[in-house]
Amino acid sequence: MSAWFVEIFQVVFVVALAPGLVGLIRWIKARLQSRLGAPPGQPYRELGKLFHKEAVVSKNASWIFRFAPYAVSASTLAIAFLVPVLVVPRRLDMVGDLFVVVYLLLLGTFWLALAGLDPGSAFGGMGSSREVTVAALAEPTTATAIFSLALGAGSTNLGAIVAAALNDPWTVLTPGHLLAFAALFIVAIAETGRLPVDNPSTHLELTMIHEAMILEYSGRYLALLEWAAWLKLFVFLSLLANLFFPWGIATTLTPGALSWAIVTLLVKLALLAVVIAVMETRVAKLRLFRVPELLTASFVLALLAITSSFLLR
Amino acid sequence: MRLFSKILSVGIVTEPLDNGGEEVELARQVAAKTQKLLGRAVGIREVDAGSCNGCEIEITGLTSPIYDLERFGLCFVASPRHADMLLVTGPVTRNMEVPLRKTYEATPDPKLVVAVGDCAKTCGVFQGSYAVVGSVDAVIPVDVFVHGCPPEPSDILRGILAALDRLPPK
Amino acid sequence: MIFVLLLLTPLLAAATAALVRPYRLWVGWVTTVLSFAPLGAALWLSARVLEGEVLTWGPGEFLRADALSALLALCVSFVAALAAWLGPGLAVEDGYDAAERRSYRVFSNLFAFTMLLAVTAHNVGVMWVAVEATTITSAMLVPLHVTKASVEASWKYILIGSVGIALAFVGTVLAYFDFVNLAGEQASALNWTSLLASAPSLHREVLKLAFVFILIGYGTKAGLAPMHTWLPDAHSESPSALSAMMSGVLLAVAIYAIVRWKIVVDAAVGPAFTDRLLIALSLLSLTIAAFSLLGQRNYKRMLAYSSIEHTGLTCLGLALGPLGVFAAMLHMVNHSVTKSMMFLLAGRIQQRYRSTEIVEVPGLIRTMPVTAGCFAAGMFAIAGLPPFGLFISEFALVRAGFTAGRAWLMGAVLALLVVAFIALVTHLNRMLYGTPPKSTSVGEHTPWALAPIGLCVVILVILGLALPAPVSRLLNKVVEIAAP
Amino acid sequence: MSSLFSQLAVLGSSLTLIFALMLLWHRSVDAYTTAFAWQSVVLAGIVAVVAYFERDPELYFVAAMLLLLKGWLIPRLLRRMEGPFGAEQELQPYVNTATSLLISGLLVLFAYAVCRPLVALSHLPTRAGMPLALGLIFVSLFVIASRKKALTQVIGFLMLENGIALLAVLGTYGIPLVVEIGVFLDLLLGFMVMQLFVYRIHETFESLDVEQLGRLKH
Amino acid sequence: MTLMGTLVTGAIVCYLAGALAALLGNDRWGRILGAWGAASGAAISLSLGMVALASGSVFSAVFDFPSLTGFALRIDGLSAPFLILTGLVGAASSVYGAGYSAAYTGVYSLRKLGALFNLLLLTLTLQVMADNALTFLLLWEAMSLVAYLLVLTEHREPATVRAANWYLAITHVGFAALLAMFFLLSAGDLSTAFDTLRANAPVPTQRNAIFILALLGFSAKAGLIPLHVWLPMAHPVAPSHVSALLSGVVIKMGVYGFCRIVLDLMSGGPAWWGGLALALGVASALFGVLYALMEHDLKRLLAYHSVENIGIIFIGIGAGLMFQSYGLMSLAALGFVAALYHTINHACFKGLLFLGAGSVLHATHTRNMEEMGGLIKKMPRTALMFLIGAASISALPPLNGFASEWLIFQTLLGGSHIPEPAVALMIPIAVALLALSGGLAMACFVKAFGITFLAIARSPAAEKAHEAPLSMQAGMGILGLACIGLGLTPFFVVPVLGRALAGLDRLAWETTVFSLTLPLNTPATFGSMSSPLLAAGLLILLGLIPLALWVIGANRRTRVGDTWGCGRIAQTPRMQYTATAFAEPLRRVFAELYRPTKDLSIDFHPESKYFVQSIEYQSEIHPWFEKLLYQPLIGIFHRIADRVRWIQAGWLGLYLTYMLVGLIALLVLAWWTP
Repeated sequence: MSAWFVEIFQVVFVVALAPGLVGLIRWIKARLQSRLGAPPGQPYRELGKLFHKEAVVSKNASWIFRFAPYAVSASTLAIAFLVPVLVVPRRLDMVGDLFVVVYLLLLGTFWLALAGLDPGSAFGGMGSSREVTVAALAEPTTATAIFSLALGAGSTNLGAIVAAALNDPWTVLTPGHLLAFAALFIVAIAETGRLPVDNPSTHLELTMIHEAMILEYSGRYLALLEWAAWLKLFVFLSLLANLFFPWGIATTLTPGALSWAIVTLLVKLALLAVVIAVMETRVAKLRLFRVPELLTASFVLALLAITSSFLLR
Repeated sequence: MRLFSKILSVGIVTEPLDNGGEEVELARQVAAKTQKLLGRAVGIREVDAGSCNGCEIEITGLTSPIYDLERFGLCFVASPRHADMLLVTGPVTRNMEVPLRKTYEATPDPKLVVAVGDCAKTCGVFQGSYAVVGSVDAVIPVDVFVHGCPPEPSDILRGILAALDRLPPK
Repeated sequence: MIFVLLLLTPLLAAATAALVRPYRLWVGWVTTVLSFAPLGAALWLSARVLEGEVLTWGPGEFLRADALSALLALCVSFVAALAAWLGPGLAVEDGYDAAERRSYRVFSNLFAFTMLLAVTAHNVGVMWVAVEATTITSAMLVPLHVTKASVEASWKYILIGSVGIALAFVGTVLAYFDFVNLAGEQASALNWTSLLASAPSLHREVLKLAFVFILIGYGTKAGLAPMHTWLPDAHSESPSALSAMMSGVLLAVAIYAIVRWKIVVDAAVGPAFTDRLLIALSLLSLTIAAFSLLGQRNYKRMLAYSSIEHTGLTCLGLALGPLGVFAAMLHMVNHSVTKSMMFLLAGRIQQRYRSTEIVEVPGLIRTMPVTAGCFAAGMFAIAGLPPFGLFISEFALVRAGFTAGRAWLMGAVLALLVVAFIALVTHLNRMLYGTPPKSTSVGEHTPWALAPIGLCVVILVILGLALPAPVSRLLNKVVEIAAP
Repeated sequence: MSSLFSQLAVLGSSLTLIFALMLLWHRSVDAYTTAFAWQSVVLAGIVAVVAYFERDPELYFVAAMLLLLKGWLIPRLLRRMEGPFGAEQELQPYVNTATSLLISGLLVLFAYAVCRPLVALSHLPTRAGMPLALGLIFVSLFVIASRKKALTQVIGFLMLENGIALLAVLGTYGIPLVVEIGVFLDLLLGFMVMQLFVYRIHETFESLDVEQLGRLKH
Repeated sequence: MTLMGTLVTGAIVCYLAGALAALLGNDRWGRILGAWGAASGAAISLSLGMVALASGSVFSAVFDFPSLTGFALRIDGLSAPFLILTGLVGAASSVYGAGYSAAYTGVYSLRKLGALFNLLLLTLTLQVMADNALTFLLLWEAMSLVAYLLVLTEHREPATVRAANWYLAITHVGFAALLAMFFLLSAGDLSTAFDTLRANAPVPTQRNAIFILALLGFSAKAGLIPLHVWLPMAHPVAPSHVSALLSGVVIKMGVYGFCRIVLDLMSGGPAWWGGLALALGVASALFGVLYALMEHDLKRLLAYHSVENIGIIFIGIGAGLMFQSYGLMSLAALGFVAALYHTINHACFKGLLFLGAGSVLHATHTRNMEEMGGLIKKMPRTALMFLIGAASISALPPLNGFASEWLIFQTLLGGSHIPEPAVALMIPIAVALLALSGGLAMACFVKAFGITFLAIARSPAAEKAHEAPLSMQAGMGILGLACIGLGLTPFFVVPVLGRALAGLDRLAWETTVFSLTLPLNTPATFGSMSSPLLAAGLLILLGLIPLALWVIGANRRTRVGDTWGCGRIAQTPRMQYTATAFAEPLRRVFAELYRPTKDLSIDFHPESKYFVQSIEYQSEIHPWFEKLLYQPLIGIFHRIADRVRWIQAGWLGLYLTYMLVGLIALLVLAWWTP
C-alpha cells in the first residue's frame, strides 16, 4: 500500500471520525446524567445543518473574521497530518515534530482569538482573553512534558517517540512517563476546552471560553470552527493514546496491520471518551482564576516527570 | 463514588419512546420533522420579551432528564447566530422591543419563531400597560403560537413541531 | 625678550588700567590686545622649547622655562586672553560700573602675571610667592559686585587659600632645611635644578614630611579634597571671566607646583610614596566631586565640582607612571580650554536668566541655541564623551592605570566617573530642554562674543580627534621631565 | 656658648607658643593683638640672637623687618580696626577653652613626633626649638579653625606665618633673601587684603562673626 | 581594491553623503536625499554581509588617522550576519523614514534627524568590523551617542528627555565596564589587533573578570535584565524608524559584542558562564513578556518584547557556552547558530513591528492602544504587515520567529547530554519558561493586534486614521518579506550561519557538518522540522477547505448585520473589550509578580447611593526591577550625595578643620609609607 495513500487515509479517517468521538462523549455523558441523550451521530447532523444555513457577519468585522475559520481548520488539519494516528514511522515525520504540533495549535488559537476580537463584541474579547490565557499557561507544561518524552526517545519526533515506546514497552510504566501522561492529559483538557476548564455546553456567556469566541459565528464558518475543535479533541486524544499506549499501532503498511491499528485506536479512544465523560460528570467547572492552579499542578507533574526521567535514565 | 452509585441506581429516567402518551407521540413527530428539514439538529434561542418567567420554568423542564430535549437533536444555544429557532415568551415590553428585533435579525436564515404562552399572543394581564408594546407578532413574524399560561412542556413541543412544519422546504 | 613679553605685558596692561581714570572702554580693548602678547610669547617659548632649549633669564637664572613651564604658560596665556576678550570692561551692556571694570582689568592682569611668574620662576620659593600672590590678586576680584554671597566666598577663599599656601611654605622650608643640612647654605639652594640635582642625596624622611605639607598646601589651591571647600564658593560667586581663569588655569598652576615638587621628591624617595599620597587624595576628590555633582542644584557650582573631579583625575594621572603623566598633562590642557569656556558660557546664561539655579534655566536650546549648543558640547566634554579632548585624556588615563596594574583602582575610578557622568548629563538635559520662563528673551544677544567660544570648541574637537604633533611632542618633553 | 644659644632658641620658641596659646583663653581681640605683637617681638629677638651667634648681617635685616612689620605696623593696623569692631569678642568659640587647650597640647605632642627626623637630621644648636615651631603652626591652624571672629582668624593666620618664620630661622637660619623679601611683601599685601575684607564683611554683614558666612553650601 | 574593500568604501561614502545631503538640503530634499543615502548605504552593507558569508573570505584593513593609529577593520564570519541585519533593517527603516519624518517638518530639526540617522547606520556598519579594542570602543561610544541624540529628537516632551537620560546613563555604565574589560583583555594596549588577543590567554581569574565585565557591558546595550530599563523608555519616544533601528539593530550590537568576546576572543570558559547567561536570558524572556502584557503603549509593548527576545537570544548563547564547556561542540554550535538566527529574525520582525506601530502613530497621533481600534479597515496594508510581524514574534509557524525558536528548543533538549544534576534541573526549567514566554508572547500580540487594528475605532483620532504613504509601506514591505523569507529557508540559513561560525579561528567545531538537505536536520538529530513543507501544506489546506465546501454544496450566502450584543440598542466603542481587560486574567494570575495597585473610585448621585454617576478604575503596575532595584539604588546614591553635600556645610571653621585633619592624616600616612 502506498505510504502516501496511508497519510491521506489517516487524515480522512481523523476528519471523518472526529464528530463521532464528540457525539460519543456527549452520549455517554447523557447516560451518566440519566438521560437518553442524542445519538452519537448527532454532531454530523449539526454540521450538515450549519453548512446549509446562511452566515451572518458583523458589519464591524474585517477579513480576519472571515478568514479565521479557514486558518483555524487548516492549522488543525495540518496537525492531523503530523500526528501519528495509525502508523509509525511516517513520511511526514520530517515535516514537523511535537513542537511543531504545539505551535500549530498556538497558530489556531491566535487566529481564533483575533477573530473573537474582530466584531468588537464584549463576549468575543472576553473569550479571546481567556483562551489565550489558558493557551499561554498550558505552554510550559506541554513543553516540559515533551521534553521528558523526548528524553526517553532521544527525539522530539512523534514517530520516534511512539516507536521507542513500542520497542521498549516497559518505559511506558516508568514514573516519568506516567507523570508526563497525567500532565499532558490536563493540558489536553484545557486545550480542547473540556470540563473543568471550560464547559462545552454552557449557555452563560460569562462562564464561556471557547464558546464566547465563536459566539458571533454562524453558518459554514461556525461549522468549520466546530469541526476544527472536534478535530483537535480527536487528535489530542489519539496522540495521548498513541504516545503512552502505543500498542496496536501499525508499524508496517499491510492492510491487516492497519485494520488492527484502527480497531485498537477506536478502543483506546472509546476508553478515553468514557474517562472524559465520567470526569465531566464528576467535576464542576472551575472558576476561571482557579484554572491556572490546575495548570500549575500539571506543570509540576511535568517537571516531576522530567526530573524522574533524568534521574532514572 | 457516591455520585456514580447514584447514577447506577437511578438509571435512565428519560421517558422511553414506546411508553405512549401525547408527549412521546409529539416527540416522535418532531424527530421526524427535524430530521427532514434541519438535518435533525435545531438550535433554539430563548428570548424572554417580558414574561413573568412562568413559561421559562416550563421551558427549563424540556432540558430535564424526563423530557430530554436533546435526544431529538434539539438544543438550546447561547447565541442567535447559532440558532435556528427563536422561542419567545411574554408580552413584548418597550425595553425588549428592540432587543427582540435585533435577535431576530441576528439569527441566520432559515429560521423559525415560536411564541410561547398566552402573553405572547394577547399580552395577558399586561394588556394595555404603558410598558408593553404588544404581542410578539407585532414585532417579528411569528410562525407558531403556543397557548397556555404557562403552557406545559408538551405544548411547547407541539408548537415546535408546528413551526418546523411551516419551514419552507429547502 | 620672551620673558619680557610674557611677564611685563600683563603688568603694563594692569598699569594702564590702573592709571587711566576714569575708566574708558578703550582701556579694556587695549588690555585685551595686550593680553595676546603673552600668548604669542608662550607660543614662541613653546617653539623654542620644542627645539630642545631651556630658556633662562635674570641674575642667578631667576626665570627658567622648560617644556613644563611652556605648557603651563601656554594654557595660562590662552585662558587669560580669553578672559580678557570676554570679561567685563569691553561693552556698555555688561552690567558693571566703571570702578568694577577698572578693578577687573587691573587685577585680572595682575592675576595672569602672578600665574605666569609662578610657572616660569626658577626658584621654588619665588614660585611659592607667586602662587600666594595669585590668591591675593584673584581674591580681590571675587566680590566684583559686592554681595553677601560674594563677600562670603571671597573670605573663605582667601582664608583657606592663605592657610593652605602657608602650609606649602612650611613644606618649602622643610625641603630647604633638608638641603641646607646636606649641602650647606647657598643662594641657589631653592632653585629647582639644584634641588633636583642634589635630590638623591637628600634625607628621605624629611623630604617626605616636606612633601606632605606641599601637597596639602598646593593641593588647597588645586582643589584637592579635603581642602577643596573654597572652590565651589569662589567659582560660583565670582564673575564668570574670573571663574574661567581660576578654574581653567589657577588649578593647573597649583598642580604645576605639585608636579615640580613631586619630581624632586621622587628623585629622592622614589615614586611609590608620592603616588600613594596622590592616589589617596585624588580618589577622595573624585568621590566627593562625583556625589556632589549628583545632588547639585546650581550650575556654576556644578562646574566647580567638575573642576574638583578633573583635578582629582589629573593628580591621579600623575601617580600612574609616565603614561599617566602624559595623560594627566593632556587632561590639564583639555580641562583648561573646556572649563574656561564653560564658565564663560555659564556667565552668558546667568546674564540672560538672572539665576544660577539649574531648575530656573530650562529651555536653553530655545532661548540661546548657539550658546546652548556650545554648552552641551562642553558638558559632554567634561563628562568625558568623544569626540572631545577630555575623552582622549581620560581614556589615556584609564589605560595608564591598567598598564600600571592598578585594575581595582581604575574600576573604582570608572565607577565614580559614571556617577559624575550621569549627574552631569541629567543636569545638562534639565537645562537644555523644557519651557523657558516667559520673561526670558529669545535669541543670541552678543553673537560676536561666541567667536572665541567657538574657537575653544574647535580646539577641543581637534584635541579629541587628532592630537597635533607639536602638542604631543611638547607633552612628551613634559613627560621626560616629570617622569624620567 | 652653643648651649646658651640653644637655650635661648628654645626659650624663645616656647614663648612664641605660649603667646599663641593665649589666643585660646583670652576673649578680647585687644588681648589677641597684644599677644601677637609680643610674639612677633620674641620672634624678631630669636632672629637677632641667631644673627648674633652666626654673625649673619642678612638676618639682622630680617629681624629688623620683623620687628617693624609684625611688631609695630601690623599690630597698629589691627588696633585701628578694633575701633569700629571693638565690641566684637570671641564669646563662644566652637570649642571651649579647656578642650582647646587639651587639643593644643596634643597637637604639640604630635609636632614633636613629626619632627623626630628633623631633629635627628639637624646639627644646628637651634634644632630643639623646631618641634615648638611646628607646634605653633598646628596650634595657629587650630585657632583659625575653631574661632568665630574674622579678626581672630586674621591674627591666627599671622601667628601661623610667625610659626613658619620661626621654623625657617631655627632650621636653616633663614631662607634666601629674595624669597624672604617676597614673603614679607606677600604677607603685607595679604594682610592688607584681609583687612579690606574684614571691613567688607563688617559692612555687608554688620558683624565679624564668620558664623554668618553660611549661605554658600553644598 | 578587492570587492569587499570597494563595498566598505561605498557604504561609508553613501552614509556620509546621505548625512551631508540631509544637513545641507532643505526640508524636502534633505529628507529624501538623506534617506537615499542611508538606504543605499544599508543596501551595500547588506550585500557586504552576503558577500562575506558567500565567499567565506575575510576582509581586513587598517587605517591610520593622525591621532589614532590603527583604526582597524575586519569582516569575518561573525560580522557578516550582523552586517546583513544592519543592512536589512537599515534599508527598510531609511525608506520608511523618508515618508515618516515628513511629519516633523517645521517642528523638529529634519537636518539633525537625517544626518544622525545616516551616522548611526555608519557606526553600526563599522561597529561589527572593528578589529581592535580601540576601534571597537570608539565606534561603540560614537554609536551610543548618535543613538542618544536620535532618541532626543522629540526633545520637547519631558518623557523623551527622561528616557534619553536613562539610556545614556545605562549605556555609559556599560561603556565603563567594556573599557575595563578591554583593558584587562589587552593588558593595557587597546590597539592590539584582535588576532593577537586570540593568541593570548589571560589567567583564569582575569578571564572570569573579563567575562563578567563583558556580560555587564554588553547586556546594558542589549537590554538584558536587569539593565533593560532604558529600552521601554527610549524606544517609544524615538521616531519610529529610529525605534526600529534601535530595537532591530542597536541592541543587537550587545549580542554581537558578547559573541565577539566570549565566542571568539576568549573562546571557552567554565560552565557557569553559560549558566549565568542562560539564567539571565530566561529571566529576561519571562519578565520582558510579562511586562509587555501589561503595557498599553504600543511602542513600549514592543520595547518590552525586545527584552524578551534578547533573553531568548541569550538563552541560545548561554546554552551553547554551557555545551562548549562540556565539550559538546556540535550542540554548542547549534546553540550559537540558533541564537544568531534568532538575532536576525528578531531584527526583521521587531523592525517591522516598530515601523507598523510608527504608521499607526503617524495616522492616529497616539501610542495608547486604548484609543485605537478598527484600523484594519482604514490602513489595511499596515495591518497586514503588522500581522505578519505579530505572527513572527509569536513564533507561529511557518514564519521566521518559529524557525529560530524551534532551534533554541532543540538546543535546550540537547542539555540532556550533560550529566550534571544542576544542569538537569536548569534546562527543563529553561524549556518551560521559554515555552511560557512564547505562549504569553502570543497572548500579548493577540492583544496588540486585536485591540489596535480590529473591531471599531475607540477614539475620534482612530476614526480619522489613514493609510501610511507609499514609502512607509515599502519600508514595511521589505521587512515583511524578510520575515517570510527567513521563515521559509532555515534549511539554507542554518548551514550558512554554521559555516560562518566555523570560520572563526578558535572555535573547534570545524568538523561539524550542517547538512543542506531540505528539512532542517539539526546536527544533534533531536527532531526535524521543515518550514517550507509546512508552509506549503498550510497553503494547500487553505485552498482545499473552500474547495471542499463547494463540493459539499455549502450555503454561500452571507448577510451583514450588527454585532450580537444581547440585543442592545447600539454598539459603542466603550462596549468593546479593552487592552486592560484583555490582559486582566493574566494580571490576576501573575499578581504576585506584578503587585498591581488598584484604585477604584465611585461617584454616587448626591441624592441616593443607588445611582452611580461615574466609576473610575485605575490600576497600575510598577515594574519590579524599577521598584526593587533601581529606585533603592538611586535612593542610595542620592543618600550618599546628600551626605556628601554636608561636607560643604558652609562653615568655615569646619573647612579649616578638614585641612588640619587632612594634614595630620597625611602625616600619619607618610609615616607608614616607605
